[in-house]
Amino acid sequence: MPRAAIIAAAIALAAAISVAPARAEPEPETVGAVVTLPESPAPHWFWQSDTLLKRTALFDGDSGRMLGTINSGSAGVGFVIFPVFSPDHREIYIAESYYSRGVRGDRTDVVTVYDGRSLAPLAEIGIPPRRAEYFPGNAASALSDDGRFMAVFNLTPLTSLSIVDVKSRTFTAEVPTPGCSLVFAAGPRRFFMLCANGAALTVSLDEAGGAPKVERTAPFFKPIEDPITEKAVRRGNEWLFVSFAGVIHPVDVSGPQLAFGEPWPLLDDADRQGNWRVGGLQHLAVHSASGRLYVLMHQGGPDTHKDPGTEVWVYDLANHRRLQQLSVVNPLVSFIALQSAIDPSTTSGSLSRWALEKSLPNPGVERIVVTQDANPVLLAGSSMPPSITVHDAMTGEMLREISEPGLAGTLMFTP
Amino acid sequence: MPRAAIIAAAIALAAAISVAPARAEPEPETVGAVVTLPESPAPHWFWQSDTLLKRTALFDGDSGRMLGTINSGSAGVGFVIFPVFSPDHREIYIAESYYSRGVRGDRTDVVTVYDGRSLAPLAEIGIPPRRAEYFPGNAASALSDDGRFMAVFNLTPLTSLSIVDVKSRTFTAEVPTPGCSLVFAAGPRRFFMLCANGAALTVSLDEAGGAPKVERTAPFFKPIEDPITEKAVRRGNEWLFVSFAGVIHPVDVSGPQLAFGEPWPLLDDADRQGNWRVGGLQHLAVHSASGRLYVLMHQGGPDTHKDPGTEVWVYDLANHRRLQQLSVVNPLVSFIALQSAIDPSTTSGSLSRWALEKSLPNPGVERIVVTQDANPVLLAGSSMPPSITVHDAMTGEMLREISEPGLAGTLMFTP
Amino acid sequence: MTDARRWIDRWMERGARQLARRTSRRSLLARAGAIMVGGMTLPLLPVARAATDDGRVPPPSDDGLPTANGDPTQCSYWRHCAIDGFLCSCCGGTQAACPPGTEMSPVTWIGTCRHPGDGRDYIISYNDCCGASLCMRCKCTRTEGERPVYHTSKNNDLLWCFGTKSRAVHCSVAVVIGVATKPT
Amino acid sequence: MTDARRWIDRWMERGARQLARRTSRRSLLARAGAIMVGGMTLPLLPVARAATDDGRVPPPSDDGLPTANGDPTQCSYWRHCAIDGFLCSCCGGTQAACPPGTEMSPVTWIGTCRHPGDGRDYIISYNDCCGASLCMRCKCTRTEGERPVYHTSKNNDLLWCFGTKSRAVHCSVAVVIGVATKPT
Repeated sequence: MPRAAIIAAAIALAAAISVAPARAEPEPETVGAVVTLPESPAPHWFWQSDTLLKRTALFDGDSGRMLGTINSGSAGVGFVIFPVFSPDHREIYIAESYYSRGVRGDRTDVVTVYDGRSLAPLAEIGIPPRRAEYFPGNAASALSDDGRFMAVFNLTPLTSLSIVDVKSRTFTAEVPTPGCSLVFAAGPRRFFMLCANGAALTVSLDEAGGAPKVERTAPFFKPIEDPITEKAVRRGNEWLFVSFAGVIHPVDVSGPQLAFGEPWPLLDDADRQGNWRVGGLQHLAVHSASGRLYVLMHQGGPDTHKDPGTEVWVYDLANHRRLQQLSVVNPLVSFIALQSAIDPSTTSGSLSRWALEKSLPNPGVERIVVTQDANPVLLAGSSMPPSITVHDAMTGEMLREISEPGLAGTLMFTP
Repeated sequence: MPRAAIIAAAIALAAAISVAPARAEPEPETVGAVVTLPESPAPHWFWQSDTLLKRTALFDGDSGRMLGTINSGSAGVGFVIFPVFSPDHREIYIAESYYSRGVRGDRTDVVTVYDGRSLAPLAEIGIPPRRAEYFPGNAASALSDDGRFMAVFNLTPLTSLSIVDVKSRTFTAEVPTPGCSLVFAAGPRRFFMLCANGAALTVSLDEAGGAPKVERTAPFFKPIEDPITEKAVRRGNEWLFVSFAGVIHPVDVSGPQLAFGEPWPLLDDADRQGNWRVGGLQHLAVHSASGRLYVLMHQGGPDTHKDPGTEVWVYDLANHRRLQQLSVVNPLVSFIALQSAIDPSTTSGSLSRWALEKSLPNPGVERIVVTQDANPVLLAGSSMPPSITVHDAMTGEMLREISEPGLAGTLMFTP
Repeated sequence: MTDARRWIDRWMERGARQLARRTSRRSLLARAGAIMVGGMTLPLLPVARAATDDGRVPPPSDDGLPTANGDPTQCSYWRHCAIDGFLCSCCGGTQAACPPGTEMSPVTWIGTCRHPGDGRDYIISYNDCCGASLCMRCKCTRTEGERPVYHTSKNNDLLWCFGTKSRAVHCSVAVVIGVATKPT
Repeated sequence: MTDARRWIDRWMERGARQLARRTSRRSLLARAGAIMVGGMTLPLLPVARAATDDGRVPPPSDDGLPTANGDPTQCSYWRHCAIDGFLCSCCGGTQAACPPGTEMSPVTWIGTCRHPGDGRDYIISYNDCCGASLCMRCKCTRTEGERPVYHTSKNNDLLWCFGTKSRAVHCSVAVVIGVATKPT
């Protein structure tokens, strides 16, 4: 990103934040000043969790700046760093695990409540030390649609949900969920999970977050033939899952029972001929207002469902038509260019950039996310090398690159 | 390192370790097998601590293999990972710091006793939560020459030493050491420290590790004009310190009082003309038997005392003559070559290696250490990019490179 | 589909047998087994009975294999066909033993890999070595036959450090625990 | 030598003054001051008295400076002449303010840097922002006038998170706290 942009951003931010020193007419500085974030997030803010740095970091897609971090978990446990955001943006809830001696000793699991503006911990709610540990941790926690109850997925390998009332700051129940895993929000008092036989399990709570009612649906996907991934996205009352073979399975959570929509394919015969497959660690993104679905695609054999994607295919959810095929920026090039401070605005810079593009194979990106405003940006991320590129979500054009986004990016979130 | 070497090493190791599966006539394998290290370390074993991975890792300089790791500290605290080794190699002692919630909560400082063969924790000894935190942490702990008492350097910014009896597993005393920092062993019941006015402070203990006697020597170096670094090495009863200007200050710890030897310069006028300076994070190494002193050198201006070194200069301690000037392997080239699996034994491999050498500037290395056997190896390490190269300590010839040595190497140690 | 079913069935049985034999944590495993069944439409042999039978086979010799699939420090090593983690062979262990200071998890995920030498399919137990932070050497992610988290026994995203003192995962081994006989 | 002495002397006094004024931890600082003196051959003004005097000056304007030494996200920014750490300007803070969720340490190390605009030497207080793990962006190590750990007040190896709830260091700021007048 050109330095000018950073400075502009710095000034822009300076206006927004409480303690920024006025740059034009400097006045004496004081030791102790700490930045506070504005009341509500800017449209292009996003978070990225990092398994190695044990944190989730807030970035501004417009300036490329990192705005703050929240630490979670200790070196040995707490792989899954999955922040959920209160609807009013006042609070952030994160399920965390700690050992008293880093990788050993006594284990403690908690849900920590963080202030949305100061990012400081406000409260800590103890939960059973049974949180599921998996990578990268999609669908590990969920907040009920009214923002009151948080569900945390446990696996020991027995599976269950821990329910927390984030308003009263209390742990209300642990719900055994035999054979079913992960957790998705499905109304003010309901969550659902995916089961190994292709069914869904709904968990309904009473007003106090207790008396859990557990119901198993009929199977709605084929777990052996063509399993769906847990890397789903939600648009309004509809969750969208994708299968290994690229079939979308919609799940409507508006009614008293889950309603399973007609599955539809992302791929035609030509695509399948070309061995195009869905892959990556966070391979679906949706822009609710425009009804655009973004899918991370690569060319590979069967069972390459974790392979990074070299293209993002965009679909219109209204008619299931493919609108665009966007190729992703080579994260290796982005990484090297930023590290060696190659300035694409100069002739030599654009030349060496071009040379890098030509010489380095594109390993692809692992995750995508889209912001929900009227002029959304598409964020594409890679862990090795660490890279995040910001794109116009409508045209796919790259707007900027974010340098040093972390060491081991796992999941991205929009507040 | 060529794969053949690894396999050879694997077989070699298989012979050494208890549970290695015989490769020639396979027999049924069992779940649960864990490798145990041999009674005593091999001559070219060394440890490297890593601030980001919160561990110290054992490597074999002959095979390039990593043999095991010990975790220490939590994400927020415990920067200094400084293992000390019992003379009989049975135990390893590490001062560690932990927070109950990673980067926050209650702090606990301990000395943990690890088994030299299983690397498992044997005991934990509580110490005051005042350990000094600094980077990379040279001279942070010391073990008395008889292996009984461990001293841990505290800074809050008040300075003191915590004394631990590692045999009885007890904390025996905290000794205030006003104005003096760091810690070096100086006999069975004595340690010394460096003071801001250029003096040394000796701390003597009774048989129980208590009743500390604290004495301040006369200044032996000029802290403002030409300060010495804390990155000293020990040969027998003599500690060797080097100053910013490259003057060696010997300190003899054999007598009842510390004896300060005649300082002698590493640099002649020509060297100074060429702006050669001592630099890096671990810039001295010594091979006791041959009396060879290794110094990490770079060309730079005043106050570049932390700049990485591009050459290792070797001196004969008998006559203070410079024996060799070895240039270090470019860590960037080593990193890229290993990551992209460039095999120098092939024509194309050696060609691309040559191309990398020519095209990439050498950032230099940050640390060196030498083994103490009759055929010693010199280890040269860099953090960014992570790299360790193994050299014949007599000729400087590179014997092998160690891939993926960690993320943020800080200090290297020989057991 | 039916075939696939039978495969899964067979793997899970063998997996359960091995696990039962290798660990004293019967109760944990009984429950684990039960839970896996909970979500499946097929029964799993009672762990107690399975534990009495012995199906151990020696691993095939890797002598003479090319480096690519004969070197346990390579991601392409034949046993690694469904591994996801850091290879213990690069972390102070071997393809079948944990590094010093770690503890092998008795619970595991199961895969089947073909040996390039004798062409037979072997059942591989991918056990995690636990009690230390990530090894960060020789990362290897292979997903042949791998299934999402809800299909627990076939998933390699999970940290499989269960029934160990610490849940911290360091690296993964690939232990040969049986031969997969073709469906008749 | 004598000159240098006087410089140190002056910096330390000013440093102590600022610190005293900026913090309520008088006792801690008194001891800190004492300790620094402990090893030095020169006296330090009693913190209590120092605290009554006010030497605050506005920082010089960076307008019109080239990016190299006018951009706080650059290691080469003029205030960073003796910094060692991650630049808070890259971590959600500014050159003088900590990022959200962190706490600025009241204790600090002191350097002096020349402003390329007005050519004057300013006294810079390098405070650590504490309570989060390493920022890992914009690492910057500059050692002009820096001294080893035993010379505590001039050392930047130390994590300067003292008197804060957590000793975890995240990034470092460079606050202008005074002007260094040339020795007369």
